[in-house]
Amino acid sequence: MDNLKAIIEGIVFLSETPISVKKLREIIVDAEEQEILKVLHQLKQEYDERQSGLYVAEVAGGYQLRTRDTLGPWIKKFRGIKPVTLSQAAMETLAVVAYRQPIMKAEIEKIRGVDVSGTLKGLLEKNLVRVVGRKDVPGRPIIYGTTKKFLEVFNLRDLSELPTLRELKELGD
Amino acid sequence: MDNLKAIIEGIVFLSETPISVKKLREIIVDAEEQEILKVLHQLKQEYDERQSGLYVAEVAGGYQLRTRDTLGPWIKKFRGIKPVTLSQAAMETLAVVAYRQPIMKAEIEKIRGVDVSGTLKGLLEKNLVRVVGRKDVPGRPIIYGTTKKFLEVFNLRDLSELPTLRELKELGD
Amino acid sequence: MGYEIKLDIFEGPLDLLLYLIKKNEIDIYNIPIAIITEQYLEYIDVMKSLNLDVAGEYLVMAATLIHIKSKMLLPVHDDTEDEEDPREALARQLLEYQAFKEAALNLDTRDILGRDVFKREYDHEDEVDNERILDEMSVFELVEAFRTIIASIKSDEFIEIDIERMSLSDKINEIMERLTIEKVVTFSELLGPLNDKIQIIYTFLALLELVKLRLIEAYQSEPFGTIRIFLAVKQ
Repeated sequence: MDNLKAIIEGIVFLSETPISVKKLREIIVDAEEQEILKVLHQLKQEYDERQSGLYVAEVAGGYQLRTRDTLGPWIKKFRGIKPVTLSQAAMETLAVVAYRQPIMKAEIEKIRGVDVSGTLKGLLEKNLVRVVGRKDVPGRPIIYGTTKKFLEVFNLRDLSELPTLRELKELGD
Repeated sequence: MDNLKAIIEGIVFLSETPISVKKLREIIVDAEEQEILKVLHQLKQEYDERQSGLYVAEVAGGYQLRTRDTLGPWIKKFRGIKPVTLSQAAMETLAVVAYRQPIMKAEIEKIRGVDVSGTLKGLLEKNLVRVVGRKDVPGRPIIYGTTKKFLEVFNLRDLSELPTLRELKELGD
Repeated sequence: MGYEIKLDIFEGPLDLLLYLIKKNEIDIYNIPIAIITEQYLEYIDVMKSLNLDVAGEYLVMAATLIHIKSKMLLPVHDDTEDEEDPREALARQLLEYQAFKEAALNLDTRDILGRDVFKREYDHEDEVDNERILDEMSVFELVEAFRTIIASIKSDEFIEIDIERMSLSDKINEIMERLTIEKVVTFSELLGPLNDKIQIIYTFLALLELVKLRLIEAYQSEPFGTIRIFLAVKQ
């Protein structure tokens, strides 16, 4: 297929959420997954090389065209809206959930030393955190984890991309 | 400005409607209209030259990034595999079925206060709700419940993993 | 007093303690507990004098600090070598919290979508009623939807939904599914090789509920004979 690159570029451009190679394969049946992946990386490289205002983001198990962070100030002016930011409290709760998931509310509170009802609810509403299930202990408390949207918003391919938490073992020294 | 091209590319990419040179000038105050116009044509040419899947469309007195019409068949296919969506009304009916099952249609309607024929049909088609059985009373009303797919979609092992209202209230209002 | 209005920026007692440790350039593994306790309590007093709502967590920590302080004053016996330094648990807690505080800052420096990098927005005009993509929804939204409905009607006719009730629904679904396929099932078949007492109870309760709902019928030809279960209405 000579226009495989153009097709992939078009779909990645249109897709509202990061699109996976698997999904691209469903649309372009004539191409192998390997081939699609190769083209995606080629596209990514080309966007970078020509210093385009856009880049191919590899997030949440898929690919998506986004504006580069250097354009931030102009985009904000263009959109005319203040971006919603998370409070420090919300950020800390989110970090604990991200690194310790699946985790119970009581465990988050033990780590942060404060009641997290409000921040947890905010994170659930923003769809950054979700109910994963219940723990098999008496009372069957709810356990929480992060969502796909969390990966999308924080520009992460998957959870393993999170930088390692500072080691705590130094305590014994 | 060395990154003028990148900024314009980013804004043209994000703009939901064709953006005019005048509007671009309002955002990028440091550039002259003439300069912006020049960059737009340069961008247009570059997208054409590298046979990108996208092109800079000049429409309705403005500029916008669009997919090329040669991609038509694939775009159609892409749009065809659109993910399943739920409306708020469907969500509410689903919530009532999930928490009150096994339940009759009349009971759902009593709780929701509206006719649920349409939303219920949609949920049955999406395989989130199913017919559990019929009641042996006059009229033999149908009883509804949730499906295995419902558990899958909401990431639940079983129904007892659904959070209770009390648990939700504990998260604060 | 030399305290600026910094109080509301603390994310809790651990955060305040970390601040004091940093300010005093103290080694976290060797906290001079008397000094820190004194400064911590002064902060609490300032908060109170400013009529700030001092959350209970701050007071719990104050009590912990005082407790550690008193333990430190007790003479150390030679034979209790193994005994943990009373400050150790606190130091561990502070280090853990500090690690997550850093992780939070780290998350904040990433290219955040909608703040640093942007994607195209789509007008969903063609999609009536705010449709949401199914695989992006969480169970939280489902509960919220249910809560909204409940809130709009007289709530006293509703019993609290609990885990037991939902377990019963699971069982009901399971039995009905089986009957749809097998048409007739005996009571002992339904119980199967269950040795979980709770499961047996749920199965029994589910059957009672189904009979009450007139969804199934149960027959027994003789006392202590086999109980056969049918759908009340053939599908």
